[in-house]
Amino acid sequence: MHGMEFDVAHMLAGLLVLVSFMMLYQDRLYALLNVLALHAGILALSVAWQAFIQDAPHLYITAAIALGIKAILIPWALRRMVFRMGLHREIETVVGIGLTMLVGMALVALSVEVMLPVTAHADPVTREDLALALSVVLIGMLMMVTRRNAVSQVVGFLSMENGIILAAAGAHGMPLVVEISIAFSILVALIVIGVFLFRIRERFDTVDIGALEPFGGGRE
Amino acid sequence: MITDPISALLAVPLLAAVLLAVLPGYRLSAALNIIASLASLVLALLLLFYRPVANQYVVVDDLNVVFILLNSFVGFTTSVFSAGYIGHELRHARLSLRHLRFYHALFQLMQFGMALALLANNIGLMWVALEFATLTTVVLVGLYRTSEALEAAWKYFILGSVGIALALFGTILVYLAARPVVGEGMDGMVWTVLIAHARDFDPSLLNIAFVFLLLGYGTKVGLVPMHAWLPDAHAEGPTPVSAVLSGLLLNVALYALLRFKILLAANPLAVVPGPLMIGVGLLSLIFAAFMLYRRRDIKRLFAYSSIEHMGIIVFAFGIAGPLGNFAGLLQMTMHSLTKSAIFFSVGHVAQVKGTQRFVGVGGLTVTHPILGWMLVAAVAAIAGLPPFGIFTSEFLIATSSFARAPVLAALLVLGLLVAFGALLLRLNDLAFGEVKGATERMRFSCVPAFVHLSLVLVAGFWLPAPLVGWFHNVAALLG
Amino acid sequence: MTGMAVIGALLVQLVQMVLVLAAAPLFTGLVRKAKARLQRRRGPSLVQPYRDLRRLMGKDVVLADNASWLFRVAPYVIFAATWVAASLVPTFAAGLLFSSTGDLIAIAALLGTARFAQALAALDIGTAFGGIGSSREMMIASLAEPAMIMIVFSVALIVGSTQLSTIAEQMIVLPVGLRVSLALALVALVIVAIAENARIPVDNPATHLELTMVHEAMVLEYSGRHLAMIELATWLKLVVYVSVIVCIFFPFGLVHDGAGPFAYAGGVVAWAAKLAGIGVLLAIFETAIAKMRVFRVPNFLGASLMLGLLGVLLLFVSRGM
Amino acid sequence: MIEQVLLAILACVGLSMFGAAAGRTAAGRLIVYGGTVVVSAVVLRTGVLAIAAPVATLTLPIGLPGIGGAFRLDALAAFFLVLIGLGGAGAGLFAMGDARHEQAPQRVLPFYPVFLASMILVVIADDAYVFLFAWELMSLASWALVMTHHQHHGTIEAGYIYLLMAVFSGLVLMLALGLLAGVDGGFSFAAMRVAHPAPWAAGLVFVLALIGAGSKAGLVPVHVWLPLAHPAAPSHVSALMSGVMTKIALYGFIRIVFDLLGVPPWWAALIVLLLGGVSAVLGVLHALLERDLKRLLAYSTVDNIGIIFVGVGLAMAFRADAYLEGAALALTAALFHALNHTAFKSLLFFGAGAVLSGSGERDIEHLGGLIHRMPRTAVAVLVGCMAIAALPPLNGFASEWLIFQAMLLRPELPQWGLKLMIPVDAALLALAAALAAACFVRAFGMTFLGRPRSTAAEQAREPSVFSVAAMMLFAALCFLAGVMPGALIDFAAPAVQAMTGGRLPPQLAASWVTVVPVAASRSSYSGILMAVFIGVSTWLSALAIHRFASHALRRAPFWDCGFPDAGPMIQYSATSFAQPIRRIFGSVMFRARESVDIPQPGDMRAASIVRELHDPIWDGIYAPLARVVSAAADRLNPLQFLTVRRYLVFVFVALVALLLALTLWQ
Repeated sequence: MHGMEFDVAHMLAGLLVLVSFMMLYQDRLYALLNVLALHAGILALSVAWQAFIQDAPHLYITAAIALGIKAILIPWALRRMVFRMGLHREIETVVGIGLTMLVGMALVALSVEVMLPVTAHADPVTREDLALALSVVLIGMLMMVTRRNAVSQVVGFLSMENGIILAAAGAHGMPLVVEISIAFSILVALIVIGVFLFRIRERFDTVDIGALEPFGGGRE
Repeated sequence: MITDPISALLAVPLLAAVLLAVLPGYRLSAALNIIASLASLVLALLLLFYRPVANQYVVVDDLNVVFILLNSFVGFTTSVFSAGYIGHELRHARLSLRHLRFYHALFQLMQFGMALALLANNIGLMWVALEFATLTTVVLVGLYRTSEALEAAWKYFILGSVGIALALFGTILVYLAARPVVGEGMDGMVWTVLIAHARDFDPSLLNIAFVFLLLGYGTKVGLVPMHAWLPDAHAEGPTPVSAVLSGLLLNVALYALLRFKILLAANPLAVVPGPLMIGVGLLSLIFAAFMLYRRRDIKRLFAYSSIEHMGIIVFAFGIAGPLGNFAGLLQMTMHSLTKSAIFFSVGHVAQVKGTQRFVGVGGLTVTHPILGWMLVAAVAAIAGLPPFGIFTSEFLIATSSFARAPVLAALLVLGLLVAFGALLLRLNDLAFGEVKGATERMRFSCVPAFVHLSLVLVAGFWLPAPLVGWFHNVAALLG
Repeated sequence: MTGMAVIGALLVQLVQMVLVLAAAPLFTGLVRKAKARLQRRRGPSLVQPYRDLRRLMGKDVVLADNASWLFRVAPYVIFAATWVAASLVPTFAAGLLFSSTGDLIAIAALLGTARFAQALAALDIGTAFGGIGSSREMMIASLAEPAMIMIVFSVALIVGSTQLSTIAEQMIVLPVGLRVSLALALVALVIVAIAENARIPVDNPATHLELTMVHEAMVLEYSGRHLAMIELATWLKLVVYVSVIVCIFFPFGLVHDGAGPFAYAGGVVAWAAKLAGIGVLLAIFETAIAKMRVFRVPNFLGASLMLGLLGVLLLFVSRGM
Repeated sequence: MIEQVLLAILACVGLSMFGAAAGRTAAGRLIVYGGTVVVSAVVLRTGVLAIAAPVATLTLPIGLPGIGGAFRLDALAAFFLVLIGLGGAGAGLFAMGDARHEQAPQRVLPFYPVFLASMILVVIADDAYVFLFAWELMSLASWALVMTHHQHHGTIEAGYIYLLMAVFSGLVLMLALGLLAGVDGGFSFAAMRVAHPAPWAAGLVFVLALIGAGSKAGLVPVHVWLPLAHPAAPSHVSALMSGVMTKIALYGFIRIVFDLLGVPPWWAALIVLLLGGVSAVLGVLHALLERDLKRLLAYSTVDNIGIIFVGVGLAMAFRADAYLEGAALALTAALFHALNHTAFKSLLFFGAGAVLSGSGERDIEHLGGLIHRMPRTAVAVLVGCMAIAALPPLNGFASEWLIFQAMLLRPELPQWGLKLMIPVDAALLALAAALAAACFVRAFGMTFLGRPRSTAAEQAREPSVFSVAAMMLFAALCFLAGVMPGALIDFAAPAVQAMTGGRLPPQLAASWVTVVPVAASRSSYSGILMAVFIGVSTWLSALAIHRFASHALRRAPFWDCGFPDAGPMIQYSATSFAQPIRRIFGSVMFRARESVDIPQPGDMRAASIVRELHDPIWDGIYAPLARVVSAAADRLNPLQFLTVRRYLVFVFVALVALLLALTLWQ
């Protein structure tokens, strides 16, 4: 394992975490979508880099998917959706941005702490990569639970899943990565379509139960 | 390739799905659906006697053959039930023929997904298959296109997707734990290889992996606090789908969880999964028990009872030991049989009464004696009363756990009692008291439910020796 | 024992049964006489009760229209049960032939049978008074019986037996130090006896003011020979209780079986004397105090129950067992 | 012999299937009930033969998977088989006649034989699984029977509380047996007998067994289901439930505490004695204030169960001090009273059933004068009432007398707690006996004596010959058991010896007329002489009267205090009969209040008296529990209405928490 390759991989992964944080403090939908694109782009880069250093060509496909679908297609679709459905443009948060950031920090600390005892003979790359990937996943989830409107939750899910792909790509010689990334892209596509079709606007989450009356919860 | 029963078992539902997607006409497709399910049942029976060698992708061992058999059996009875059920839905124009093709195709696809998940010898493949099965059920849940159904499907979909993600992360971690030992490439995901080398895996990675897998697959199992999708999905989907969800999909997810539990159990240094499972199990049991009280929708009630039972089962596997595991397996089997029987009966009730709310149903034993008493028997069975099989497993769980951990067993019993209080309360509303709702005659057979119940009844008295031996092997496997 | 002895014992037993039966009216007559004297009246003659009996026997029975067979059978059952109870109590001779038939508990229960029959008979006609009477009678009994059992307990714990003959024999040779609990038991038993025999202050045998009476209310519908049986049974019951008290607490002069005829005669005399003494005491007591309201009776009987319990507990202290 | 019993069980299953098929026809009814009579007779015979015979065991490949089901017929089981046989035969015979009044036979016939079978199965079970299986099956079947008249007011509530408590008892026993079975699951009773649990475990098992079996037997404070469920069922089922099922619960308790557990500590005996005494008094007080005939009987069952458990508690106390003769005497008394209770309580329930189907009325305030309309029933019920009121020479007295004799052995005990507890229990028992007398004077008087208080009572009809036969049979039984107690004491001896290790001196051998539990100088009782004496002296007195007194007899209206043609409503009513008792005991125990409203002269409204009673047990224990559960349900229910995001929050929190826990663990 060559030091430089290691550093680059490491740097890219760290970058991904950084961008996740950037997502957390966005308060405009469009800006958020831009950051999402950036997030996916960096993911594509790091996957490609992994493909290079493990000389595992199939990973290039994953990278391409990441770039093509996640960095371009989906942000574009979401943007159109926001435009079409006239969602209001700022993101309603449950807890304040600052607090969210702090929690995010804590999550990163946690994931490092969790991965620390992983013994050395699972090589360091994996360990560091995993720590970062885990923090990306956790932050993505944090995003999902602290944002009120559908689009930003989809974004949260996407970033979460980026973290997973990162981990998968980082795992040397892991089979089925491509299939998995494809499966995931389909999944995300379905979600986006779902948001679009079902016209699930802010109703995705409302504060008062009353608005849910005709819905599943309200049935009871 | 059809000579090989495994690939046949996978091919049959796929072909059937394709056919059903194109074939018009309700009778034909229903019949085909039944035939296909019957075929897979036969093939599953074949697996009992002829067990092919494992390859990188599929395996048949003691653990999954039970589930495959159970799956194909319940799948078959459900297809029989759904023929009558769907006919009624058509007559009352709740479904169009187009929906129907869709429905039948998806039904078979779901069977395919579950069969693949069970047969998979590859944790990645298992994951993919399980997700596939989940997605098909998502669509089936939303079949009626009512706003409630869509809401339910959406909830299911979102929570399911998060679960998918977590489970995948766990799977990756397992691979990473395995890689240093078994080397890179496909082997790192092949179950048989993994279990062979499990003792040398990096324990800390396995621990983290299990946390993610527990939450990820636990979402599918419907464990509290990841359970939210389950009641809605059961209540809003077509009844055959509810039956399959409770009877099969939960089991398959639990099966996936068990695979990894075995993996951890095989590693001396890894954290014992027991406490985690016991905790989650008790939480699910007690939470569901209290949630049963305020239900107004019949199917939702029994959905919560499924959560309750999943809690009991996970508790049993957490207690482990030969008795605990045995009881857990028995409870899984009995629960899928009984719960699907309940959903069959409930489906009939909803159809004769025209509603699945409690307010509209009453005095069934007066108006529909057979249906009513069948429901009474089924609820008695699900509540763990003799002479039905669940009594056996709950007896084993309670007794074996009380000797080991009195406090936990006391909590378990408390949960069981609270849950029983709610079930009985509702049962009285349904089966006794003054007659409520329409008294339309039944135009369908109770045979599937009846078959299930008689199996459960027999199990209460006597289990065939091979089955017992089999359960014992698996229990030993589960450590 | 030999056949001769058996016949002898049987003879004694029969004699005492007859004796008790014969003495019962006289005892009541005595009490009435004494009371009258204490109230400065001449009062009826001692044998008046016998005359009453003859008169009642002579009269015809006036039976309510809706009286059932139970109403007509009851008097005989009441009498029989009381008489059997009487035959089990050693009056002048201990170790009677039949004494193995029942112990103190059985005697109390036999009187209970009589009471049961009487209470039912009172309800048979369906009048208000019968109801009042039997309801109150059962209420009193329900409090008197536990007290009785407590007395049996303290006695039985001292002498280790519930068999009256044995008790009597043991009581004569009693270690000092148990007197306290015995005294308590005695008081309790007296209270029970007063309540069970419908004496003042619990009930007034002489009254006919319906609302205050218990026993008389129950027999209100009876007449003629039936009334005769019931009256006789009532008097008999009084003698039974007195004999029990005497036999437990003052067993002096009690003859043992197999003694000579003169000894028996002595026993009879002693018993008669004790009876007379208690009769006078009873008369004085009844003249001295007034009847109490029905709902103060529970406290009265409760007191006796408490005394009984206290006696039992004191036994631990005094005997440390 | 045990095979016979198993065959009997199978026969019952067959009967129930037949009943499900041909339930509506009269012939089907007769066949099913007749069949149960035959089965019960067989079981009775087996029990009688087996009690002195050596223990028979049998293991079948059914039951717990891989382990199989063990069955055992020993002396104790045989004794209770006799109980079941008696009760079952009587109930079946009565039902052959009475069931023709049943509106919904198809709801009774399928379950009745199963109920009988399950009780038999409990008794011969020899491993924890079969035992609990039968135990809960018994509950389930009897629940179905309780729900027969589900459209009557209150039945559903009764059934609900009943099955809930029954399942509770089953689960508690499950824990007890699980603890006895130990970690590696020695579920067979044989294994439990040899395994000696640690003291704390023994104590725990005892407490669980007391709660579990007690709540099936109807021991205060877990008795609340009994007065609701027993009356709701059809009369012959009530008879079976009160007369036999409660005894099966007693069997469970004896089997676990005396046979499986070894010797429990003395404080266990103290608890049993306390609960027994309290049950006796509370039960009979409730009965005394009750208007509904069948509920009255149910409450009196609580009373008698209390008496029986006092006997069992005494046996435990003596056993804890290794005073085996004492234990034998006490347990004999308990078993004897259990048998007697089966006899007279079944008889009384038959009587209540006959009254109910003959007049359609079970509220004693609306009955009266039935002795004229239903003479045979009246005679039988009178015997039952005298027996349950513990009057010599009937059986009730004999067994209570034995219990008192056992109590008088107390000085042998070293523990002060017991020394002080037992006299108090004696007082409580005496109180209960006296109150029972009052209670049944009231019950019989209001039902059969006086004048009819309603047209229903005026038109009452005598039940069919089967029912009368059943009642007469049990009346005879009460008498025989009363006059020949020695025979029954000797009969129960093997069971007692098996449980306590001690045995009483054989009674019949010594002198066949008298019962001498300990020593002749100490105490003795002869039911037969008692009966003979009473008979003879009654006869003598009657003879004398007819010899010397006038035979003249005039019929006339009763003394009406000068109010002409007073209607039946001026009779003393049941409520007024109970008033003194209510005032003395009720005001403290049930917070009884009465408010009388007498209108002014000239005011047309009817005078009224309103009385209210509170059940301290219900208000104190069950109502709060119900409130807690429902409050919890209400608190949790909103979790149903949350939104997807909030559910995701749960998942997220769970994930973070688990990861955190993991790091802390490492």
